Amino acid sequence: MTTPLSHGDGPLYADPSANHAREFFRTKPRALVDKLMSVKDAVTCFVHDGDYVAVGGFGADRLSSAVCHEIVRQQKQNLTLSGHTATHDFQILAAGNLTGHGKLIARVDAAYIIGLEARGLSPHARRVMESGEVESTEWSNYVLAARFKAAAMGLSFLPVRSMLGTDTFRHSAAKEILCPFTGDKLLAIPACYPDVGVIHVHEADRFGNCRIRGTTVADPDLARASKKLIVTCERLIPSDDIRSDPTRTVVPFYCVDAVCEVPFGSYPGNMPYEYFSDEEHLRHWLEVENDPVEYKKFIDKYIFGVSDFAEYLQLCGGLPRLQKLRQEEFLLNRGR
Amino acid sequence: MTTPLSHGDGPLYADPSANHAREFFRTKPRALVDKLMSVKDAVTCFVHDGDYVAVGGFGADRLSSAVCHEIVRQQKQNLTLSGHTATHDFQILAAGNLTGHGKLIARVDAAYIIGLEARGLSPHARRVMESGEVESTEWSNYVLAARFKAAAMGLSFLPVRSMLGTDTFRHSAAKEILCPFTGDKLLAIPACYPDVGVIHVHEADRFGNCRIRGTTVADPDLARASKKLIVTCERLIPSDDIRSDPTRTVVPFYCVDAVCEVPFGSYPGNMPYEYFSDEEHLRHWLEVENDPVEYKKFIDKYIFGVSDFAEYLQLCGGLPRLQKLRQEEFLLNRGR
Amino acid sequence: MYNPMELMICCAARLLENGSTVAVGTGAPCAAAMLAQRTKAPELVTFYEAGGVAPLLPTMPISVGDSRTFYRAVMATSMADVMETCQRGMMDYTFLGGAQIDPFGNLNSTMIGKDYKKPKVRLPGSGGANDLASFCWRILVLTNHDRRRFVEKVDFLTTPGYLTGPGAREAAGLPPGTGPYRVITDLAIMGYHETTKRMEVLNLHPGITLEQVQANTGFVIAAREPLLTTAPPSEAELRILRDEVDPLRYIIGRG
Amino acid sequence: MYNPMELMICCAARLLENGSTVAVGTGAPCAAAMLAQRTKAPELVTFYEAGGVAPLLPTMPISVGDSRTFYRAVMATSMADVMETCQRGMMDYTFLGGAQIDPFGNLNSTMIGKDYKKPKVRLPGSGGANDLASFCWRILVLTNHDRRRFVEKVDFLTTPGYLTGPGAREAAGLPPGTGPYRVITDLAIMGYHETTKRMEVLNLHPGITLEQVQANTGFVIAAREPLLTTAPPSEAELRILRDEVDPLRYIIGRG
Repeated sequence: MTTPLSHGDGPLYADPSANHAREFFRTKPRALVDKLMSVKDAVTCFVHDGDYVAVGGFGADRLSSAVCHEIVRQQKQNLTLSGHTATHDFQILAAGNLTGHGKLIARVDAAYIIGLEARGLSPHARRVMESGEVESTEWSNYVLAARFKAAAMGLSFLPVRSMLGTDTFRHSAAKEILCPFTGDKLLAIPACYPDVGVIHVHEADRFGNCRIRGTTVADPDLARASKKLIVTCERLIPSDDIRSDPTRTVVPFYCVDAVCEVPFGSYPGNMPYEYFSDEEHLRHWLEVENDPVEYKKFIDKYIFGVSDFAEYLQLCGGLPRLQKLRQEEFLLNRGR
Repeated sequence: MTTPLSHGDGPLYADPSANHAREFFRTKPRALVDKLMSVKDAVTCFVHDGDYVAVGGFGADRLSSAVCHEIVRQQKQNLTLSGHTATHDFQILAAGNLTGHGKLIARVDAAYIIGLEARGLSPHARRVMESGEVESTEWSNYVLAARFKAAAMGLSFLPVRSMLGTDTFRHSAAKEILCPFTGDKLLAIPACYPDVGVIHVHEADRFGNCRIRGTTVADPDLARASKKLIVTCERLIPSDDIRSDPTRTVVPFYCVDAVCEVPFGSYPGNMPYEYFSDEEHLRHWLEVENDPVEYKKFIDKYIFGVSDFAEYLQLCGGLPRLQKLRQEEFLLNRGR
Repeated sequence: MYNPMELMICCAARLLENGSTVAVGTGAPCAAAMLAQRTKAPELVTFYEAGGVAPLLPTMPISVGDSRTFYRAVMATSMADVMETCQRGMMDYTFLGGAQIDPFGNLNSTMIGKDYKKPKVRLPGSGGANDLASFCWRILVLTNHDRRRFVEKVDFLTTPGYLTGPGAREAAGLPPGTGPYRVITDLAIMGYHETTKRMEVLNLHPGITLEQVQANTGFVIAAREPLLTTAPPSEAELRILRDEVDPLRYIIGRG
Repeated sequence: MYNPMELMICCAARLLENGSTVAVGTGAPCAAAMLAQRTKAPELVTFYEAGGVAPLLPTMPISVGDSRTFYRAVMATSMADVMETCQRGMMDYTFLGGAQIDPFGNLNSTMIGKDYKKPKVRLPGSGGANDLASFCWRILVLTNHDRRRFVEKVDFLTTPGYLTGPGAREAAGLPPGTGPYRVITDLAIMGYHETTKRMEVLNLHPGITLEQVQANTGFVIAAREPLLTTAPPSEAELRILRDEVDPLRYIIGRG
């Protein structure tokens, strides 16, 4: 190899040290104890100003919207976000920036932010990112998933084969290495142990054993990587149900710090096998962001003006609306 | 760091190059085509003399006994084995050594071999390993699992934190490296891409989409790591069933080269949720190995004397015996 | 009659070989894969980045992770599993896009402007594009053809094409043998020169001239000889596309 | 009355703190964990190397991977998941054994003899022992006490104890703060000296003298002051062990 190995110039926002993480995990409670609480209490107890926060799901799909709203409502400050397929989650959290509530997002590990896939870009999230008040480091979706995986494995780094040769690498905090066996150039990526992880699942028992139907995206690794984990679930189920089919448990209780039962907790996102996304509401949210004054009224109504997620669901049409989305999910509305 | 980095002195039996593996995987068929065949045909087509062979399950638990028998029956030669929790599988395959059928096992990546856990050590497998005719390199169970994982990830190596400081490391082919982020010493382990993987699952469709109930051990990674994969299943199921619940698929069709329906295919091992291990038969097998003459008669009867696994099951007591083991698995025999 | 989007989708569908694998997203690439499966490539296997494998789409997905992407799929797995399947060399094609593309097929989806810390326009970033472009054997780009998009130099190299030219991907450490394959626009189909790795025109769409392509391209673009003309969509292609693939005209309505 | 195996199991069970995690195998360690759960540590969480997490054992497992190890478990997962949970620092205890153990708690389960290529006796190898001894915070050993087993130098260092002494684990790269904790035999309970990391006697079982321990140990072994006497099994412990944990006397029948 004649060219020297290079490294990205971006800042690293999370300590990749496996030894430091082990010291934390040594003290993390392991007993099967009741962790049921409200989203409000969970966010109060487990999300602190300055924390590194990772949100599961895939953008608006199987998103813990309830926790994102509550983080905004409690006006948490100076957070670092993992921008792993962050779509509506980033859009919700960006409501804590440039809206007179201080600065919620201070730093972001960016793989996918400010966009909502085919739905377009979020005007407010763009304003936030273009304002210069948020620092960022670049990554790719797989690499952020692999950074959780490295942490879930109890390591300080993993090798991958992407990002090499690009500006994405240059603005990351990754480093080139050579494979000790083949001499091939690889990218070393630092483990990411978030201070708090947030995931939404189909079913959980009160101890935190979780089931997910459909794609898991990066949630099983994110759950294991996180020092503290908040789980919201569509349905709380008896622990006997969990034990009757342990093959289906994808996140075990000892990763979990809070279990919150939030039916329709992924709204307006899609919850597979439960309800489809509310595209009208998402379109409205995107449109209203064009006008900062209207947008402020919007979040004052939908986030700051309600005390919890159930009230937000009521504002959005309540059960009749959700029933419609359930029919959409199961294609029961076709031909009507 | 003042001490120089060291490396194990053991030979490396499988090419860890991700680039070479990619060239193979580029040509591996991907279409959803019927792969149903007999175990005899699968072993004839996909296991060749000199191959590196990896067997799934955990020793006698969810073991593809049928394929192990067939490999012995076809007198494959000069194989390298992955000795990842190899118990009864190693014991079966060792019947191809020192019994007048040439040398089936030539090399072994040893993490756990010749033992059957609490049941004791296999006298014949010990004779084979103590004869000097089998080369070996030392590893640990997790490290062999992680070597499959590295390959499943499409990498040439992974870092781990075990084996360091021991003779297990000294007799391995691993290498010490420093973490590029923390400077911590780690062990780099080479990816293992077996020529052939063999797994036994609960259900599969004719294309090779597989379901496993209970612990997966290392099978999902082993399946993805293997260049060719033979799947035996307790039950063939319609592909519609697979598509009705895709969350349950743990090995996808594009990893699979042969699908063989072998009811009771893990016998005399335990198949979770199906039948318990036949401890009497396993005890008999261990005992008979004490006398090489008796042992030769035993394998002549049970392996070489039958044409397929179904005949072996008949010799072992057939359905009445298997029904008893099913009752044992479900604890239906308690208090009787 | 057909519109440019319909033609682009047909062109993309024709490139996908039967029995191959493709990592697709939402929109036109998804429509192209669906059309291919209903015409020449019934055994085309589709993968969605969030974990859906070989679904039988009941309708167009809105998100690469929504429940349609694993509707009657053979497997609903993790993003890492899909990406590592690509990293292992099992993915033949991927479809990508971007705000800018340069002569070597490098893509920008991160920002417009000069200062990373104060972008003129902030865009979403790589998403999974960098990974897919690094791992998959052949990169396909489906995009509209205009000078602001086809630029000599991207403001930010988000996703690797041939980087700085021949040998650059391998020198960077990317898996050998991978790289940009085709760019399909509303004007033409482009490939890459075998030795220079620069974009070149392979096919002009019916009624389009090379001059028009050059006028809409922000860098000098050559044509490979013999320069071909794209076959227009067949009646069968159009019927399947309109009746089965996109009956609500979500995608083809944009053409 | 009780036999040595019953005493050993009781000693091991008493060491396991409530609300802690332990990676167990078959046999005596499994019995110890079950006894602990039924006495002072109801919230003890057991893990089995093949993937079983916190099962409600209906009977003793025969294999670390058999279906008992995930009977009514909270999760049936992969070996990598269990091992990486350990590597992440979530596992407090593990039980290990071996054909030989040295003063620093290093274990041999690979071979007896001098030449690796032609062993006098080939043993199974590390299995998961090396991994568990590297990752878990506290290593427990349950074994019979005799001179052939307690040796000055193991023929093959399969599984790390304190290696060559103080600081050696950390210098080798093993996770800091981990290491051998207790050795429980039919004669005594041993710990490790805080600074020298050599094995030392902490408790003598009832009726056993330090001289007996030394006579059955192949290296010089000191005693930590004050040297304690092991409390015999209580009636409650014996009742639970005999009636609930091992009613068929699979394990305690060996004592």
